[in-house]
Amino acid sequence: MTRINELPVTEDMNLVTAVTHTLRQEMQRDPSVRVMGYDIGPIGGVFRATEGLFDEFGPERVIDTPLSENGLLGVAVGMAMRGERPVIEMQFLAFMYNAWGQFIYNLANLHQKTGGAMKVPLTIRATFGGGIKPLPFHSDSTEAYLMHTPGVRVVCPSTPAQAKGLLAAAIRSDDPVVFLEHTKMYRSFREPVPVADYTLPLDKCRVVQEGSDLTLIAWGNMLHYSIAAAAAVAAATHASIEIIDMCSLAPLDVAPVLASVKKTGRCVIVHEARRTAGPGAEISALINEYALEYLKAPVKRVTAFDVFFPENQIEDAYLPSPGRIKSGIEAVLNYQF
Amino acid sequence: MTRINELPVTEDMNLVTAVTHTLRQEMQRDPSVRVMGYDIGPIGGVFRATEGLFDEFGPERVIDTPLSENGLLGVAVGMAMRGERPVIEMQFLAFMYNAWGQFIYNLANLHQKTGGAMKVPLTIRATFGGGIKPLPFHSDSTEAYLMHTPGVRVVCPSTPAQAKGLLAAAIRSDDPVVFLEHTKMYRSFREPVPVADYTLPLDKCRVVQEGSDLTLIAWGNMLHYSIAAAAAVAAATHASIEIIDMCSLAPLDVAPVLASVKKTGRCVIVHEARRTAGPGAEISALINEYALEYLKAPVKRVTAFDVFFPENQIEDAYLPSPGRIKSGIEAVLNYQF
Amino acid sequence: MGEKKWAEVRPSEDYFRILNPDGSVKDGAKASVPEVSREELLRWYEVLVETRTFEAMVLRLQRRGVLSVAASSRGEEACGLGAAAALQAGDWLFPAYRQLSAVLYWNAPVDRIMAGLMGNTPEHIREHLPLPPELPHSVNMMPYPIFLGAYIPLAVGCALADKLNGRKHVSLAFVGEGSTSEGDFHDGLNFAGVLESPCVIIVQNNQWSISVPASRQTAAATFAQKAVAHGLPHERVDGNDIFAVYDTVKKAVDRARAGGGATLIEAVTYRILDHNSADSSAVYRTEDEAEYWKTLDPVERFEKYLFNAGVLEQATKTAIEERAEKRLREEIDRGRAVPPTSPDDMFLHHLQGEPGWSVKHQRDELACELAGGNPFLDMTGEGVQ
Amino acid sequence: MGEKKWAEVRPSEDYFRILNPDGSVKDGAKASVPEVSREELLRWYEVLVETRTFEAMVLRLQRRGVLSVAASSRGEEACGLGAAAALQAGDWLFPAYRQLSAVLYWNAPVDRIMAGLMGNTPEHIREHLPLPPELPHSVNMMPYPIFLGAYIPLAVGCALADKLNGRKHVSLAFVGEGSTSEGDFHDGLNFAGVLESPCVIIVQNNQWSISVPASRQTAAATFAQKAVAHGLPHERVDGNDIFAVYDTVKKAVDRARAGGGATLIEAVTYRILDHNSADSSAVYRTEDEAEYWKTLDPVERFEKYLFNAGVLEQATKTAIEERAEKRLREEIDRGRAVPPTSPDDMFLHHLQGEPGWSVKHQRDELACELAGGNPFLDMTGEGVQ
Ligand SMILES: Cc1ncc(C[n+]2csc(CCOP(=O)(O)OP(=O)(O)O)c2C)c(N)n1
Ligand SMILES: Cc1ncc(C[n+]2csc(CCOP(=O)(O)OP(=O)(O)O)c2C)c(N)n1
Ligand SMILES: [Mg+2]
Ligand SMILES: [Mg+2]
Repeated sequence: MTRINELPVTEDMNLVTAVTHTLRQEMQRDPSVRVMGYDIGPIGGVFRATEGLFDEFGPERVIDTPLSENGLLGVAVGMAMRGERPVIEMQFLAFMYNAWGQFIYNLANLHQKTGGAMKVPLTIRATFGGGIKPLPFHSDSTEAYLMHTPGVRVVCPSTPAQAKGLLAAAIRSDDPVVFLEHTKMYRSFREPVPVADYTLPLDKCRVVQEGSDLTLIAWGNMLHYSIAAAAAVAAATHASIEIIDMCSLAPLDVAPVLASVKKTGRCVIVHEARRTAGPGAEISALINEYALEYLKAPVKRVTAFDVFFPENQIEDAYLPSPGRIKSGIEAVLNYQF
Repeated sequence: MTRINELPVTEDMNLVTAVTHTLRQEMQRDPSVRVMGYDIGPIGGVFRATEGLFDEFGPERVIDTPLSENGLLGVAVGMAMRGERPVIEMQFLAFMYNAWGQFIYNLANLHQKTGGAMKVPLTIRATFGGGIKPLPFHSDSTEAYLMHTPGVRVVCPSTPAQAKGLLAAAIRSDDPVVFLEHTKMYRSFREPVPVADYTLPLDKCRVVQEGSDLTLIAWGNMLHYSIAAAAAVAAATHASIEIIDMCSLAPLDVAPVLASVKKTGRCVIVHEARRTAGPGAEISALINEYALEYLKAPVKRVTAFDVFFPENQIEDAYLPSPGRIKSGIEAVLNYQF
Repeated sequence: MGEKKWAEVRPSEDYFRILNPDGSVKDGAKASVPEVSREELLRWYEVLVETRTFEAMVLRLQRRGVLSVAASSRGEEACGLGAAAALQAGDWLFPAYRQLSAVLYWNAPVDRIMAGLMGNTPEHIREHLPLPPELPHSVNMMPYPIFLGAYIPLAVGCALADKLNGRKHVSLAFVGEGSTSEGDFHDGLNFAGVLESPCVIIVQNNQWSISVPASRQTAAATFAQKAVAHGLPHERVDGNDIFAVYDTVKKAVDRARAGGGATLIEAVTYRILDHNSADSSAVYRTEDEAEYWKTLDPVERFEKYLFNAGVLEQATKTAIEERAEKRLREEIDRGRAVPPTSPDDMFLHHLQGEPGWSVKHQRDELACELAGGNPFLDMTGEGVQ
Repeated sequence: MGEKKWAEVRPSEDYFRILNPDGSVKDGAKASVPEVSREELLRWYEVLVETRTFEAMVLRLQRRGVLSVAASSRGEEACGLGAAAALQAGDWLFPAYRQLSAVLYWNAPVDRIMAGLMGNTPEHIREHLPLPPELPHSVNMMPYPIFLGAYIPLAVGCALADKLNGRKHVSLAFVGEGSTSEGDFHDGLNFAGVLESPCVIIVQNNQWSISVPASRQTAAATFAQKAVAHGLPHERVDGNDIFAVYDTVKKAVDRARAGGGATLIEAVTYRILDHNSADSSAVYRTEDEAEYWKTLDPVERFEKYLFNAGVLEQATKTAIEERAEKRLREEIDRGRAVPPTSPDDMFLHHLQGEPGWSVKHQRDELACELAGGNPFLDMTGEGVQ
């Protein structure tokens, strides 16, 4: 694994340009990488993540398909089992509900069903997450459905440089990987991204900031809100907050979470997903099972609510804000048995 | 709500005959109740749950359909929004993955989308659960996918008399309800079921046995294994175990769980579903959030494992057994901080 | 898979047409010109004008940031209108998002549509723009689906419910040609065939599914022939010819009402503007294409016919345009005047009756947060303070 | 929806046939009798005998409780075999569960099949019944899918991968007529048409989908015509006539291999026995029906032809039957002799490389439990003891 900061030449990229850059680099590296989906050809995707690839690589490498998520996924699995490395774009994560049959039965299960004889080296790039006030079902964060499904890896980057390393690793992985791209983050900020080729581990979370009083867990856009909230709390109280970027959602990177909570004794989990049976439930349950003795306060989940993603007028009240996260941190921090 | 034991005339029924009996009674009571699905007509379902209904009610009340779960669900939602009360049979819960689009977008969301103007009084009867060694994907327990979805009720009976009351309530409910029927339990035992018409609440769990040392939570077939395991532990240790039948999975009936755990300080959750992001995660997280002060030991989840339901030869090792549950109880019972 | 840019293949004109692009009646089609009263013809014209006016206003508002995203049916208005006009009060209409003309024909409240575009909840809109729950003497109108094709099975079931209860209503659903690739489309058609559901499904083939051309959506020569897979009758019409659409849909609707089952109709048209306000079609298609299709414009065509037939004259036209402009402006203002939706609305109408412990608790959390409190201080489940 | 019991509608015999039920060549079909060597004809016959013998053995074993559920292809054997014989080594075969003859033709290891029916994991079977990973000079065979129709898109993608890499292989997939109602079927066909995938999809229409008759599965007159929805060529053949199946599939396979794209073929046949060992078809259909179809039996028909043509005689027939019986008995015994699968196998092959903390921990839990320990004593995550 290369250390990113040892790669000197960088370019400023935002999340979406980092994705395009990585797709291009991987396609140049390996002719079996093919980008597939509807609207990914000449238009370069509705978010322009595949912009320019059709012109550069042509229609056999950048395959615009009919409008069926289930057909797309099934056909791509058929290609993947023959050694191709399809990277399919799920225009919005919620549209994958239409492909849930192919997702479970073929994408996730084929390797196991064939006793390891067949592999499915396929990447699903799916946009997800709220904040841009689009249409209903264009903001779903239903990564919990994926996490409850064996046979598939799920990762979620929160910075452009991380996106590059994780996407390259996803494409090169022989496992199916769901790569979650947060729509709100596509153009929210830029950072220097090394131009050379590198990967990051698909199964390791990332300690963003060390601390001793509380463990704060988040991913995607919520990581940035969490960093802001933690800074606000720290400014007021001098609390030392450890922040974990849970970029590896499946398999969940459990050990660093347990180690951190054992050290801090307090934990807040932040996510955009609905709370009940959401990703935070699993993390909290694991802490309950394996770090209970160390807990100095209840583990709180700062999340969206158990309702469908609401209309634009009120989506701000649905999603966790830095303020809501701050409340969660303060409640847990101030708690005394 | 009628008290079951005030209804004097009973008949011995097993789970599948109780289901048939209830369907017949509800169909006689209300002409808008229609049974739909593939193989539910003349053959009466592959488990014979609709046996005799086609002859009694004819093809407009018992509607055999083409082989598409997604079509079945979508068409039935269209009927339900017009005041029909379709009861559809999902031959096996896992086949509903093919209907996940219709499930979320129409079944679960239509009421909310129309601001309450439309209702979806539809019941999905789905067989689920392991133990009968059938084919792959015929034993899935993926109720967690359902629990993470708003707008739908999920119930799971563990006895024939309970099945009658819950199924009648599901059919009469104006909400969509998934009614989970455990295949292993279909013919595993009989009990006297009141012949008169009654319903049971869809949103209340059931305290099967009171106790003061540990709270044991289970549903479906696992409830019976849990009762056996608790009896074995009690016989050896005189521990007093409270057993909760979590028959109302969505919305989860949280208050009695918290009350029980506050009383006992110890809790074991049992399910057939995979562990990660499974139903037990939510229950454990809620305890962590709202009853941490009372906990005398970690909350343990005694579950199946995070893998696809395995081949027949080894399914016994996959599913929680009374022995495995007993180990879980003992571990939590004997724990001292 | 050889071409570098998806060249638009001009769709075959082997379809039913009554009105030529210049507004004249096609040779031999005289007999087919539907018998429609002068009043009704003017009503149609008014709806076309209203549709075009309203969509242009909305696009302007979108550009000014008043609403987040807007789509237009420019050039396709005859499909929705011709089909909707073939329905009767009590029937069911399942539009997609390019059939504004269909719902305007049946008097859908524009102020409410506007409030919806502004991102208010339906509950909230109902409260602030009260109206009898069903429009009198109207069809029943569904909101459009976000999941493409997802309402096709619903329409089939909806019609079946009528049939099973001896009610003589018909359900009519629209779907874009792109959306015919979704499984829902085939599921719906197959069930409609087997269960003999009294419904009509219209594929509004506007040649594009965002950036994907119809020729890339299927290898079938027409979308109409997709009905063959399900044993259903099918028709293919010039979707820019309101008479052809009306006549064909009317026959299908009448047949369904008489117990003759479902029909699939392909209406051949063209999406003149971008997919929606977030799209820029210049990236993937040429101007020429739209220019060609503008010569087939359904509104101008019908207008010429009306002038020729002496139904419309300049003064009436101007009056209709002015009335439309005025009414729509008022409706839009009324829609925009609706106060913001309250966040608490998000908790409404997921379940009837009790929403359950967690939702109740979360609702209290949000109320607490909005009141400036800390919603996470409940450590015992006894309630948010 | 009027009838009280689903009357079986005898399917139209408007299909391609070469061999009459009595084994004679149909008038005018002489030219179509495929040119197949005497050896190959005997090989076909042997596979038919083996298929029937093995399935009968398995059903007996099921009844004795040796395995949990078994399905049979009796009366349908010509579909799988005729199609499989049209493939070449290196092609890809996607059978459903009624094409045992197809995989036996290509030398699928019967001992392994038996071990699979006994509920062992593939890893375990491979370990105990070692074999080169690919059969030499064979086609590539997929296991059959449990989710009906789910492999149709896979086959389309598999063939596409060959095409994109200039490999001249063809993928051939089977699906029951009931399974054509699933979205996967249409998705696969539509993508095959648009992407010009070199594949052949065969609908083995055996008239029943468990208890649902073909006439209730679709309102289309044939399953072949479902191809029209996707612009694909289609054929309909007598599925009990091995020559008709072979000839038709061969042409489709050759066309696909030559770059001519996909074909849909309906093979009309009949499920003589119950759906599987858990079914009792007497509940929903009459004996007469099966009796009628027995007169069209594909094996007897082919056998008669072989006798007439002087390819087969009684002594050879007996020898083939005895050899099949003996070989299959041995294979079955070998399959049954595989020791039980170890529970730990359930953790294998979900992901490559590290399975993650939770799976690792759970694997240790199970090992601990099986060793008689208490797997829940780890309260710190440091590991199960
Ligand atoms: C299930 C689903 N997949 C994808 C989308 C995203 N999407 C919205 S509109 C559209 C194109 C639809 O094309 P078509 O059906 O031809 O309708 P048109 O826009 O041309 O009227 C797409 C891909 C969606 N809303 N739902
Ligand atoms: C997605 C899915 N739905 C339902 C089933 C249950 N099932 C197994 S076989 C079968 C009937 C299939 O009929 P058909 O496709 O005609 O094949 P046949 O058995 O006649 O060969 C059904 C309903 C399944 N395995 N998968
Ligand atoms: Mg379109
Ligand atoms: Mg069949």
